[in-house]
Amino acid sequence: MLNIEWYIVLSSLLFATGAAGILLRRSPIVILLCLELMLNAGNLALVAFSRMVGNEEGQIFALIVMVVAACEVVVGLGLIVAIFRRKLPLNVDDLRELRG
Amino acid sequence: MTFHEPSIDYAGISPLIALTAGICVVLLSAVSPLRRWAPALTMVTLAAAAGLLIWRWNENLELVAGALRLDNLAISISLIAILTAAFCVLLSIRERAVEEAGSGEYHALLLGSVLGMTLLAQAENLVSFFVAIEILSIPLYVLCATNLRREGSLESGLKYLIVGSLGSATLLYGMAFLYGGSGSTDFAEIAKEVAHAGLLGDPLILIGIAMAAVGLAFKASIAPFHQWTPDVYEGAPTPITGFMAVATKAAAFAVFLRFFYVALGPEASDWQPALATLAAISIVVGNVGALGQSSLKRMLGYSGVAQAGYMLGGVVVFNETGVESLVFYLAAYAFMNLAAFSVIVARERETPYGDSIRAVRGLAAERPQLAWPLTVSMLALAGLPATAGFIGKLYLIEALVEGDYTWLAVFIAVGTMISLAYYLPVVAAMWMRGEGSSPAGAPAIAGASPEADPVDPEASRRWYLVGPALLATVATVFFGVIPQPLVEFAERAGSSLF
Amino acid sequence: MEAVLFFVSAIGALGGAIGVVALRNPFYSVLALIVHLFSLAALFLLLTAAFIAAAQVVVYAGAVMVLYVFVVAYVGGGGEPAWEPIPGQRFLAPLLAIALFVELSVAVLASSLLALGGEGPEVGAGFGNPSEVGTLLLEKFLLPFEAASILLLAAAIGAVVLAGKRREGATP
Amino acid sequence: MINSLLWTPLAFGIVGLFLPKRVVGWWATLGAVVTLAIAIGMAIDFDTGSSGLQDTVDVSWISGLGVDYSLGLDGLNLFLVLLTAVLWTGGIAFAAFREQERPQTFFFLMLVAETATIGAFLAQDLLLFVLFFDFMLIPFYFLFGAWGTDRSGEGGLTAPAATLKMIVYTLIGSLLMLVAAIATAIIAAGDGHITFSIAALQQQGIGVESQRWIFWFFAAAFLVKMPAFLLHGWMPDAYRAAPLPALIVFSGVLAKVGAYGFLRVVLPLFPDATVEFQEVVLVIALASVLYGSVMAFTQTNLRLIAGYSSVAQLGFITLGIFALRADGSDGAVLQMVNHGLVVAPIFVIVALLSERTGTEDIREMGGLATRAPVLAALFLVVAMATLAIPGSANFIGEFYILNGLFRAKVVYACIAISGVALSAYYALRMYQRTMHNRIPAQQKAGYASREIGLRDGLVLAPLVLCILALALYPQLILKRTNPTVQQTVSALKRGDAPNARLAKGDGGPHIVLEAKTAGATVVDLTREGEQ
Amino acid sequence: MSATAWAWLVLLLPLVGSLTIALGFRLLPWRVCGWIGMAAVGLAFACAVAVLVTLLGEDPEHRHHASSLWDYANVAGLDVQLGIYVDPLSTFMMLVVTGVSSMIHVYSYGYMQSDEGFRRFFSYLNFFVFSMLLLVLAGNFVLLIVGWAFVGFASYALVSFWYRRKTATAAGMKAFVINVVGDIGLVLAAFLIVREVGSFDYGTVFEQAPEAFTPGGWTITAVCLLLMVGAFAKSAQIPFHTWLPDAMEGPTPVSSLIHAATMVTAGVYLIARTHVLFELAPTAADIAAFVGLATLLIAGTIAIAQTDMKRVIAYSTMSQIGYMIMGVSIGAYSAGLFHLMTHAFFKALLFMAAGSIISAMANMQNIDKMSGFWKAMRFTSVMLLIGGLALAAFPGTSGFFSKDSILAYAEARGGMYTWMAVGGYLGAFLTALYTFRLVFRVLPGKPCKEAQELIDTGHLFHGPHQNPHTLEPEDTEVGFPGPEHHIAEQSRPMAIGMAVLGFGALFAGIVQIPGVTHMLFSFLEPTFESSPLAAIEPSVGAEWRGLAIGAVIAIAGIFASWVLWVKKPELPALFRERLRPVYLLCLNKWYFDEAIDFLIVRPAQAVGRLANRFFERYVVDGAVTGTEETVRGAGGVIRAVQNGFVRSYALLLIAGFAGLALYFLITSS
Repeated sequence: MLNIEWYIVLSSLLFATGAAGILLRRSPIVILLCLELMLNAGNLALVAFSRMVGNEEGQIFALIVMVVAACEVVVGLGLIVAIFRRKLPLNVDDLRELRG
Repeated sequence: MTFHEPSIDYAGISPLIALTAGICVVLLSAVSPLRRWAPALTMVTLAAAAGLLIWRWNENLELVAGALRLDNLAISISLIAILTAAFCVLLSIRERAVEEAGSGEYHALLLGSVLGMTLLAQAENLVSFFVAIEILSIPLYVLCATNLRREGSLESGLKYLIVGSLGSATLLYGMAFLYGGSGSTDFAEIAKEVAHAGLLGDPLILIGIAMAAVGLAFKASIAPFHQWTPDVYEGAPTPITGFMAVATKAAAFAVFLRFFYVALGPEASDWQPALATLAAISIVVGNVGALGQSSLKRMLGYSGVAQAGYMLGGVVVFNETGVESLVFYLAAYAFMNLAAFSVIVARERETPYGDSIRAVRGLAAERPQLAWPLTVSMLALAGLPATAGFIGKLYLIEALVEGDYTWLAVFIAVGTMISLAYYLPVVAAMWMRGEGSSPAGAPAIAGASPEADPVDPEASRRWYLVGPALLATVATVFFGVIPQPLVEFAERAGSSLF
Repeated sequence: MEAVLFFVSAIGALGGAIGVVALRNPFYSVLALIVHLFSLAALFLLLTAAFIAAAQVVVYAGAVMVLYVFVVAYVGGGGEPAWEPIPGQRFLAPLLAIALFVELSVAVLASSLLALGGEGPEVGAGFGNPSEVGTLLLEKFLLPFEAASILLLAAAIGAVVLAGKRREGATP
Repeated sequence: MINSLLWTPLAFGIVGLFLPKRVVGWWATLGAVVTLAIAIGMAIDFDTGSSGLQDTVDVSWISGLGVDYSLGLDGLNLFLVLLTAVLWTGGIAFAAFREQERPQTFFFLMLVAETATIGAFLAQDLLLFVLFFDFMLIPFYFLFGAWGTDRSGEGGLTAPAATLKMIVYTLIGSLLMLVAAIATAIIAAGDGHITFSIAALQQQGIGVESQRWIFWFFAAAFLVKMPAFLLHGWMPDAYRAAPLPALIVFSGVLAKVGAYGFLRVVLPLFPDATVEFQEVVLVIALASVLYGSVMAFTQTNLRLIAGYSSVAQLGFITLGIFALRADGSDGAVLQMVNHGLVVAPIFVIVALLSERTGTEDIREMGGLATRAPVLAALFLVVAMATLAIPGSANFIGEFYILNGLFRAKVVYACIAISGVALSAYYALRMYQRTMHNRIPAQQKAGYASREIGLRDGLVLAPLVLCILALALYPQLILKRTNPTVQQTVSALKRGDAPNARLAKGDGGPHIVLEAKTAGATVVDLTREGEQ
Repeated sequence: MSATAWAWLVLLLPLVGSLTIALGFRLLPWRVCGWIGMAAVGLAFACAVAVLVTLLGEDPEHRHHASSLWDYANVAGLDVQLGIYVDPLSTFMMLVVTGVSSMIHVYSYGYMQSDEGFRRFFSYLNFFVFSMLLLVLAGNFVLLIVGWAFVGFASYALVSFWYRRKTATAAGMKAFVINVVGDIGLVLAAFLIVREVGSFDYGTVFEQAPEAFTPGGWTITAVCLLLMVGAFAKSAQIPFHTWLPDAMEGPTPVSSLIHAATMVTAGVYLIARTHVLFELAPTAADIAAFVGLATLLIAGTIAIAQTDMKRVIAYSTMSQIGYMIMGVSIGAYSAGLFHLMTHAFFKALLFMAAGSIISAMANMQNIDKMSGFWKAMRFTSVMLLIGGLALAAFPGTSGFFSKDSILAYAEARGGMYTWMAVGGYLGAFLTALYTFRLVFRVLPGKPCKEAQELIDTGHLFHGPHQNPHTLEPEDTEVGFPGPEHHIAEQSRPMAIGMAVLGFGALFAGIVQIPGVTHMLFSFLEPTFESSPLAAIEPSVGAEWRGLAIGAVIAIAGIFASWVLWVKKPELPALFRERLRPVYLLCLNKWYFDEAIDFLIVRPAQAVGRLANRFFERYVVDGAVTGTEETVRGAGGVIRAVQNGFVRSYALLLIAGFAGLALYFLITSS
């Protein structure tokens, strides 16, 4: 079996990837996906740590995080639908009426 | 394996129960004939929760297997949040956003957010901390977007959601590291284990702290994690902005205190300088950014960043006075801001200028009942004497000097000075003639979107707008002249962490 | 053996993630995420977190992804313009991502926490199976558990408010 | 007693908010008069001999922060309070004789300002002092901004802009001072309970190191308020914008609070730093004297002439204080009162002149004395007092100041005294260009040399009488001030007591004898006269 | 009643008079005001006489009294009391001041009759007398300074009496500012004195000066030099004299009272009063003496070249005061004061006569335009002649004795002082020369048209109302000499005033004729008893030799001027051609005004301009606006960063985190 470090490093790699995605992609849907990536990276870290310290609290945490992720997705998608209904472009760069 | 049901102090969690029940009732009211009573029901819920909290005042107990701790700090912060919510309910009467979202849903979400704040203020465990922060945020994402007709509203919602989720993801990752370092999710345990495992100053832990700090700093809108603040404040429906500006900050700082003092206390010497730097940055960024803003909400957004910088000082010092001053300042801040937002709501509804500074020009002559509150709140935010704002600053500075952060105190002083340059023009616009009253570079109808035509020419006579405004004003002045009660309140709160 | 499994699923997870970020069409991104999630589940299994793995597959790959697919289908996954309106973004974003990764890994590798080097302690057979997790969930983490339900409720309301049918008089 | 003195104006002001337009002016005047009466009452039963505080109040205000509500009267602030009451009576009466827009608010703010100022003088708690010191500005912000004149037409600033400049500028100091004050208390307290009581802080004392920076934070606040050279940037615009009734009291009193602060706070609490930085402050003050005078005789706007002359005068006062000798500080206190008593009438006169000529520029004035001999005479008295002609109390003030400085630092004294000659020039110039010479060829519309009216006379004459009374008997102030000043200065632990040579001092025996007897009787007379 | 009580009365009366007139100016008719004024001063004179009598009643040793009303400013070791000091010296000054000024009041009553500002004039005049008396009676240095400044103020007020005249107000300003410079000198002197002696009181100071100061030390020298600054500024000695000629802008009675008889001699009084100090600082005393000598010669030369009647007399005043200063500085106190008295008489008289003539000339003052007044105005001419003779020290007149007693003393003291005496005699020649230049221009010859009109019609010539110097039309609203003039021949008060002074000018010398009478000196004796210098007394023979020389010089001078301006009128022109530089030098008053303008006024103005145009705008304001701009600029930056792109917000957030993390990694152990 492998060292925990591997898992953590992998998770941080995933985390970074997700972050990069948020910074680079413009479709709100994809941005939500990238958020998922980051949360999952967190989850991986949590589960790995919980294995490392040998208690399941981390796993519980991961479970809760999944719920949270789901909620964010729901609200996010709701917003996207609302924006779509308003006939606004589905591109976060075009939503910049508020600035300065 | 056997299942031991955890001991639950129902008296302790009664406020949470009350709020939860309230959410359900209000929600149900939405689909029933008494839909129009939703605000009343919300007020009742808040009153009940507040009552129950006060009932628990001065007790310091652990709830539900160490997930929460109900102490004076938690109670005082929750009370501030609830008070703010109550104001928000009043200001929301006849707000377009409410019609859009549906009164029941709107208020249910509001209560949800309040519940999140109450939880957050009590959270003593990483998991409940994370859940609470999400319960706080997610309804807010929605509420910001509820004014569906205004593009700005949707935009603010989406921006808040994206950046906010990014923030919580960071927070989560940080928590993961802390959990990994300590093998526990309880604040107290973390502190103990970390020290025990000899991981003080270990990169793993420190990165964990950094990420957690980022997440919280984001919620408290501290620079450089503040950028959502002005946009969201401007885009969101004004009552919600008021609610966010005060309550979110309060809750965020509550957990800031608890998390950093209880869980990360041993590392204080590591995070103190970092947080101090952040505080200094936000003081500068917030005050400078607010200059020449023509949208009042936006200006208050930036000023909120600056104020957050001041308040962070209370965290930095890591002593009892710090906690006290922070609680005091939050309370004072609630009154000052709510007065301002009440006036802005009123003017938004009766003038075509939206929240532009134009909307308040010449207010002193035509609407003294609105001019005085806005004036007082501006002076208070600027920290001029005879207002709660002055005492608050005094308290903070005292804490800072005590904690050997005098240079940060000087920063606060300088920041306050700059802040005069955007608070006073608002006062000038109300009281003084001449173009000098409009700050430099104010566009024609800044901050007001096409839909912002007058919806209620009578707004400035509505009890539910003028009432809150005057109430908050009186409170601001009262606690500026007779601060002792509030000081004692803060002292009780402060004693609970030490 | 486990090492192989780890690398396979790791590559899967990473590939999925990169796919999400890189693919132009949101619909493909969703599919890539599904790949990512499944391989993540596998990793969870490797970490003896059976219940989490299951939840991952059911909740995510099941519910959430379906939701995504619907929405993408509804709003139509249009690609995005190639040019970057924000100066420096295209240059800074990857840089920061890399910096992030480096900093995190450094934190992990430089940590004096010995356990990181190990594979974790010996744990009972029941570790991570539904019953233990459930017990813990209902004992220590009762409150977060309940709170999570409230969170779901709030999210549901939110979704209704945002995406639900406009009631009369409020139509845009 | 002391409470009523402090709060009476505010009370009247609040009531005034709800009175009809016509009467509110008189109501406010009444308020000011009542305050004046109380002040005089307190001055009468002031115990001349003692150096300590009298009829003090001291109750805990914010016990959590160790802030007390403690007031007290002593030789330093007695006459400044009196001055405040007098000038405010004048200013408010002067305003009451004229149309004001939104009079309720106007007079409310005026009275608030009076309370704040008196508070600043009476406060014996460091933080209370700071609080009042900052609070003073707020009413003037509104008065200047909302009732001021817009100078953007003539290349100046709009009233709000000018006022904003003033506020930001003056608050720079004040806020730093707040930090410094708190630092003082905390450092002094050590581990003990924090207190802000000035007396207590003086007992505890703080280390030299911290004294250094704290000194400058306080000095900054006070020097800006005066204003001192290089820190006077806010003054010209603010003075040009200000409404004259407000300016009368502002220029007359507020500047003094800064100088007073040095005596009340800086000398007692930071003695070492004071001694260490004496020369620096002296240089600044000296620069203020010379620069203020030079500017005063190059200006053509009456307000600015008066404004810059105040810069010079306050420079003298600072010199006196930082001679760090009893005579210097005695002179400084006396001079504070004197300057208040001359600059206020000057602004009254400026108002009257601009009413008659429709301008404030001396180049467009002249020859007004012919039709207005009484006004001219009053102005002449004021002008002479301004240039501190020997025989005026101002002379005695400057004489004491310069003598103190002469003993402490001869060179500074010799340079500073040239300011006297300059003052003679600008004061006389101001008088001549307006009252004498020919009526200008091209006059503004409605240029009329009218005699001063009875109502304005009622404002101006008493002030001038005060000047004359003090000119006859400056000892009135010196006698009451000296004990406290002696105490303050001796706390600086510097040698060469000011009256080292006094032993030699009392001429031939018969002189002394006659002096004592005659002196005593007359003192009593003046006492009555003052009641 | 004690001497001091009388003295207080002397002091009080003019003040009361002044205030009564000032306060009652709307109610009282002008005649009443005039009477009040004259009465006040007259009574003051009476009281002064009373003081004299009481003093004479006491034995010489105890003829000095001090009295104080109340503590004026007496804390922190500065003992300033409202006290007076009565001794023969102050009594003598009181008598001169009140005496002469009462006569001038009488004269003014006629002269100013038709002036708009009659009341104002008398109020000022009374105030001046009060101030002058305060000056001479003051019991300590501070009060002396007060009096010193008050006379300065009175002089200012009276010089710019016709304040619609720019020239008048300018002159007033000049007089005042220069006098303030003098005051500063006194103030600094006072500081030094109180530092060394610990008191301002005359009694104490003079008693303790000898041990408080080291004789000849720099301190005492400094004290005396500073006192001299005050004295010179007041007595118009070089280089502080430039205000005096301009001060002639005032009405003629003012010139005669303040700028001839009394105020300008205050410097002499001061030196006499503080002779104790001066004797401790011989260097300073000698400097003073030299300045006096220089002034008397330079002023004499200037006087010869001037054509403005009043200015000629003004310069002669300067030179006469030069004599006195020289006298009191070298120790001839009584002699100096003696000359002060006689000079008061004849110089006041000269001005009165001049005033009368100027009236007749319709306010023209240029002596080139005058002639033949002997026929037109006999009385005035006689008075002018008397004054001239006394001034020129014609044998027998008062000036003859007083001037020579100074020079005799100088001679008697020997050493370099002998040369001073020589200089004095040279000055005497000049005096005679310019005096009679004036007389011969004005009196003899064919009457000018103004005089002619007076002779023919008995009416005065009415010219255009114009300023004699700038020739701009007068603004007669506040009055000025005219609209209707008055001359001694037609106005009894003027005649009375002149007659009395004329008598004095002729016969005042008899109080002190060498070897015959010794009244004045013996009266002043007690004041100077302590002084070794005062003990020096020229022998009677020496005195008479001096008198003889003086007489010769005076007559020679008069003869010379007769030759120059009557016998051969072409000669002066010839001199002007030959000695052009010298002439220009004298005509332009040795360019003192220009020098001061160049050295002080212009630099001051330049500094002012610099401060205004550059410093205020770019440094003081620049600092403010600079910071403001910087802050606003920073605000611009922040608003630019707030570009509305949510992704860049996320970028900043992550960047912030990266930075924070970096910090922590670095600090981590």
